Amino acid sequence: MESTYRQMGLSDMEYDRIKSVLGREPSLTELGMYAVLWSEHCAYKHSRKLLRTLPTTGEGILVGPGENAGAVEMGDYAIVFKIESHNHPVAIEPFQGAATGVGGIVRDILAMGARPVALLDSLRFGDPKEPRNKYLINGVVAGISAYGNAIGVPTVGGEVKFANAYSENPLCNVMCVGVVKKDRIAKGLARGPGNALMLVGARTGRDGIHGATFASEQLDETSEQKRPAVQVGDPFMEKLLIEACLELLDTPYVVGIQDMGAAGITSSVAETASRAKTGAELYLDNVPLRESGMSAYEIMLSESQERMLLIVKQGKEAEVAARCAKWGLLSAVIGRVTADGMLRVFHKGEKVAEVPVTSLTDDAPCYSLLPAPRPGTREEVPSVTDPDSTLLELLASPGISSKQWVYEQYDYMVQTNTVLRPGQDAALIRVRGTRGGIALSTDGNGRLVYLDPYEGAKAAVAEAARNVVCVGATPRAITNCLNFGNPEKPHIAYEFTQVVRGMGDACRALGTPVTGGNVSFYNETCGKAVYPTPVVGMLGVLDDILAAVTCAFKSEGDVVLLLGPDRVSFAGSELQYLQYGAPSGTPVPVDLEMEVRLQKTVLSLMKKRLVKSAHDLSEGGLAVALAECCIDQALGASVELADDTMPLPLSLFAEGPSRIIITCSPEHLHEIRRCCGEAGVPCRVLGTVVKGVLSIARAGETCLRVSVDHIISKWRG
Amino acid sequence: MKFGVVVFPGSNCDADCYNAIADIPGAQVRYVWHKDRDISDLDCVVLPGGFSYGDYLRTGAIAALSPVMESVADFAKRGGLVLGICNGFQILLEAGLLPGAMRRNSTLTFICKDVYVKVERADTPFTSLYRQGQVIKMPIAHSDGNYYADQKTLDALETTGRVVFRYCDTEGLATAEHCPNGAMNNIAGIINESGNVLGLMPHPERCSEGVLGSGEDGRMLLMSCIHHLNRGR
Amino acid sequence: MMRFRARVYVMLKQTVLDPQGSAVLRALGDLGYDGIHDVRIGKIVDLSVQAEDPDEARAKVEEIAKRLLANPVLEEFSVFLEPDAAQGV
Amino acid sequence: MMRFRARVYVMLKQTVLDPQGSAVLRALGDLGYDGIHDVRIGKIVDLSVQAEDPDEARAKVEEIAKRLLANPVLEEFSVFLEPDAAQGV
Ligand SMILES: Nc1ncnc2c1ncn2[C@@H]1O[C@H](COP(=O)(O)OP(=O)(O)O)[C@@H](O)[C@H]1O
Ligand SMILES: [Mg+2]
Repeated sequence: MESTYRQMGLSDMEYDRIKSVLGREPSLTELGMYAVLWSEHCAYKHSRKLLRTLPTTGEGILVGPGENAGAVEMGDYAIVFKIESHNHPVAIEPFQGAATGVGGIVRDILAMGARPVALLDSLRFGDPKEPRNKYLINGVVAGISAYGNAIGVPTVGGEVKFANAYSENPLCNVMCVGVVKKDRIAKGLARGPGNALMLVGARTGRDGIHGATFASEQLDETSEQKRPAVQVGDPFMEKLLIEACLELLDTPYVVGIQDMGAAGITSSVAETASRAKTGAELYLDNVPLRESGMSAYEIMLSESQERMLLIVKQGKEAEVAARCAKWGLLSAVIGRVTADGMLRVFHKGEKVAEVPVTSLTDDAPCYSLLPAPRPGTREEVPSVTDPDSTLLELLASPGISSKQWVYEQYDYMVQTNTVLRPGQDAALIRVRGTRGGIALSTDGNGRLVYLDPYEGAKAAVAEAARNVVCVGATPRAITNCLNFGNPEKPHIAYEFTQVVRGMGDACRALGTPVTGGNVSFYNETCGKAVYPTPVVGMLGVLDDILAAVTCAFKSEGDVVLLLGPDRVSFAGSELQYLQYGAPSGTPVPVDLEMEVRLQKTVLSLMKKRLVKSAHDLSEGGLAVALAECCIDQALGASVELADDTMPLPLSLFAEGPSRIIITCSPEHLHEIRRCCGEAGVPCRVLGTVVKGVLSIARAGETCLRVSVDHIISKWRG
Repeated sequence: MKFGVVVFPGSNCDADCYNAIADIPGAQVRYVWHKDRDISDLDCVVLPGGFSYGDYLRTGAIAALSPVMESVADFAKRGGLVLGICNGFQILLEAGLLPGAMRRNSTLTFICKDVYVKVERADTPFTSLYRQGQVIKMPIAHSDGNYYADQKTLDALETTGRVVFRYCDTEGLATAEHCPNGAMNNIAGIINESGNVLGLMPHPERCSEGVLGSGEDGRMLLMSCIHHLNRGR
Repeated sequence: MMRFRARVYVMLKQTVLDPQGSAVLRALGDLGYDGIHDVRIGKIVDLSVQAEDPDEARAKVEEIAKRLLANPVLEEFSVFLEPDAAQGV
Repeated sequence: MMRFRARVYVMLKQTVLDPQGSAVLRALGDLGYDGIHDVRIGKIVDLSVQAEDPDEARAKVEEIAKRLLANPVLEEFSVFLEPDAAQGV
């Protein structure tokens, strides 16, 4: 037994705990059930305590963490959204790993009764010039493309960033957004003893057994042998599931619904029964199987994709089966809800498991972290001899250059709601039945977080919110995916602790509660961890899609303004990374009060229709941001920097938070200045929009001058 | 003026087509389930884009054998208007209602972007509101739009003027460089001999509303159908 | 009734340019393999079929191949058959 | 140097789900074909390869199959070889 439970990833202490819950030795099936539900992936053993410190409630938050996804109110509708990682599967098989990552998060949204309306993908890879990384990148993008496109959910945004720290451990986080009438939100509840537990969708095979524990382990040489854990996605089946489940949720037959993600039948049944404070009986002989001779253990732990659990009113099973059949889907009654709080499993005439439901879902141990910071680094200062070529080099760098080669492979238009497509600061999709829309952005700069986890996490939230503001939307709530190394190591524990604290502080200040998310630990290979990478998925709301703003300069003669403070640094910047290959120094902290003032001010200027374009400053600093504004309409700008004491390279290429470039008609300049003055937001006129060239001067002397054509061709690559 | 939008398992532009049509004054529209055979109430059948049967085996191959396609073939024979968009075009090819076949894009990737196409024929029921030679913008979104036909078929298409849309640049020049997917002769859309069955890869329903950022050139195609049908009454 | 294993090969006609095959050829060049030519990619469909005898089985599979598995505009197919030893029905 | 025709069969491992095969199986059922089971779809890669002798040719093709044509995580392959009569080099 000892070697068995250890192989399943349980510690001696955890095993003792199971014995004391049951008052006896567990059967093999029971042991497997505890092993998956008590895995890091399912039980959040190392993160639970800290995650409880995040703000989760606020005006218009309909559903917070704990359900399958969070939900924010928008008129009569609920906007449902969540992000999830699929890092480990992607490292082993990029195409299928990414594809099944999309499938999984979509089913979470479906489990809320919502129609999935958008996907975003946040990706991190090592140097794209290395063949192995190239293979991973192409595979991941192709996998997302194949799955997302086929199910007819547009992939409207995301990010792709590169750093050596992700070379062995690529990150693949996928966010899904859904829309449902707010009085129709579905619940993952196994209500009503006697009601049927119906499994709908794919047959159950041996795939992914122990996927949940696998996701909680470090990758090492033996991961190769665990390869049968690789899952193949079937987007066609998923599309049928979406249509069938949405149709069924419109009937009175279905009282609860739950996706089958990690730990398959075990977790979906245990979670729904636990939430409803009921129990369940399962008859495994009824589960449609793909392979013969599967044991109870295998059936309970299978992670076969494209399956959903429906809790169906007793007596209505046939109606539900008929609807499923109409969509060409298998369905089966695999159990019943009971009242006694036990989960009993029968197979081949035998009772193979009998455990208290809540012991699976609530009794997993919770571990404290032992944080200790790592020593700081001395800032390496990049050298800039020729600003023109530095700008062009930055524009051509993989982190900044156009991502069209990625998003062109995604159907970002299907469903005909995409108002702002990939390429803007945030994507914007209309919510049918309203005049409004939702803006979406994912952000998380691992380099900054690595240098200062607390400030880096604040910066991630602030940037995500700023991106959403730049298209004219009010930030409302976030979902997040926390990608870290092994939390049992003190410095990783420190990073994690600080990130959660920073994220919480920023979310409180910005009024964007955390409605859900996902933690992915053990992103390490041979002891080398990824940068701590919290990915923030921001949801913003816009009342009138016709008022949306884009980042491109609009007309010659418009005034270019820089809003926000002046503090910048090279620590963690794109240019520093380009020249030194690693981040160093101390990034500029985010002044959250300033950030809030800036965002509120920009939104109020937009409401008055004074803003013709807006773009936030991020990687590459002021010069890159200006260049990015030139691209879409092929318009340039003539900019005069204030004659300050800051070294020129810093002014041009260093990075700092809370800064946005806007343009306006000259006649509105006065009003904008007045509003900014009143709000206490620094506002500087940089220059004017001109034809054909971006030029930057200081003290009357031109220090950078590049044609827009040149900018575009370098950036497009 | 009644349109029917066929729903195959895996169709995913069915609702988009439905909405774009319903937005046009005077147009009625309903869904048609792939197992239904009665389409006698319809004036125009739309086979929408998407991934019918997951694009498994070959795009459109399985859908082409569904019950509704027998009715669609009869309907077409009797002169009814049939419009196949993207996967719908692929289904028409597989069903033999239009000649040729689709191969994987020459890039081997899915491509989603706005492209320019030239209206080669403005005298069809689907294009009468365009100008002959007009260059319009429409989005494409597919992996298999690399049109193929043997030389004889291709010659026949060209000499009888059945190429209706051709990929081109903003000036209408149809060079290989402006062919996104490798399609022979830059073919983006063709019509059958009797001029009532059109298949095209670009998505008119995605450029029927300006707010979506791809212009409104596609709306004219849907309106042409209505115009044509109204004239027939 | 007996069960037969059938394997259907579906290849593009020689006259049809194969974009996937060309891409594989290019990739092989990039990987440094020389002396490779004429790469063409096709499909295999394996299936079990129940029938009274091999002739019936073959006829059934050929019909399926013609109707569904291969597109005559682009492709040609061939059918191979063997009795499924394991599973007489 | 001689030229050989090689044919590589790439099939999903038996334990791996084949969504395409399952969908084709369902479709065949809908079309009224019964008695069909276990549809699985794979790939054929045909290529010509130059080598001194059959052993070298086979080794070359096996390497290519391993590196590029098949994904060892999901698929398995087999290689068949014959001298390319038409084209001794
Ligand atoms: N993986 C991706 N999928 C979809 N869109 C992407 C992806 N990567 C980048 N984009 C899009 O490209 C644009 C630029 O991305 P990025 O440089 O990360 O923006 P920002 O710095 O403003 O956050 C954004 O509109 C983003 O949505
Ligand atoms: Mg941005």
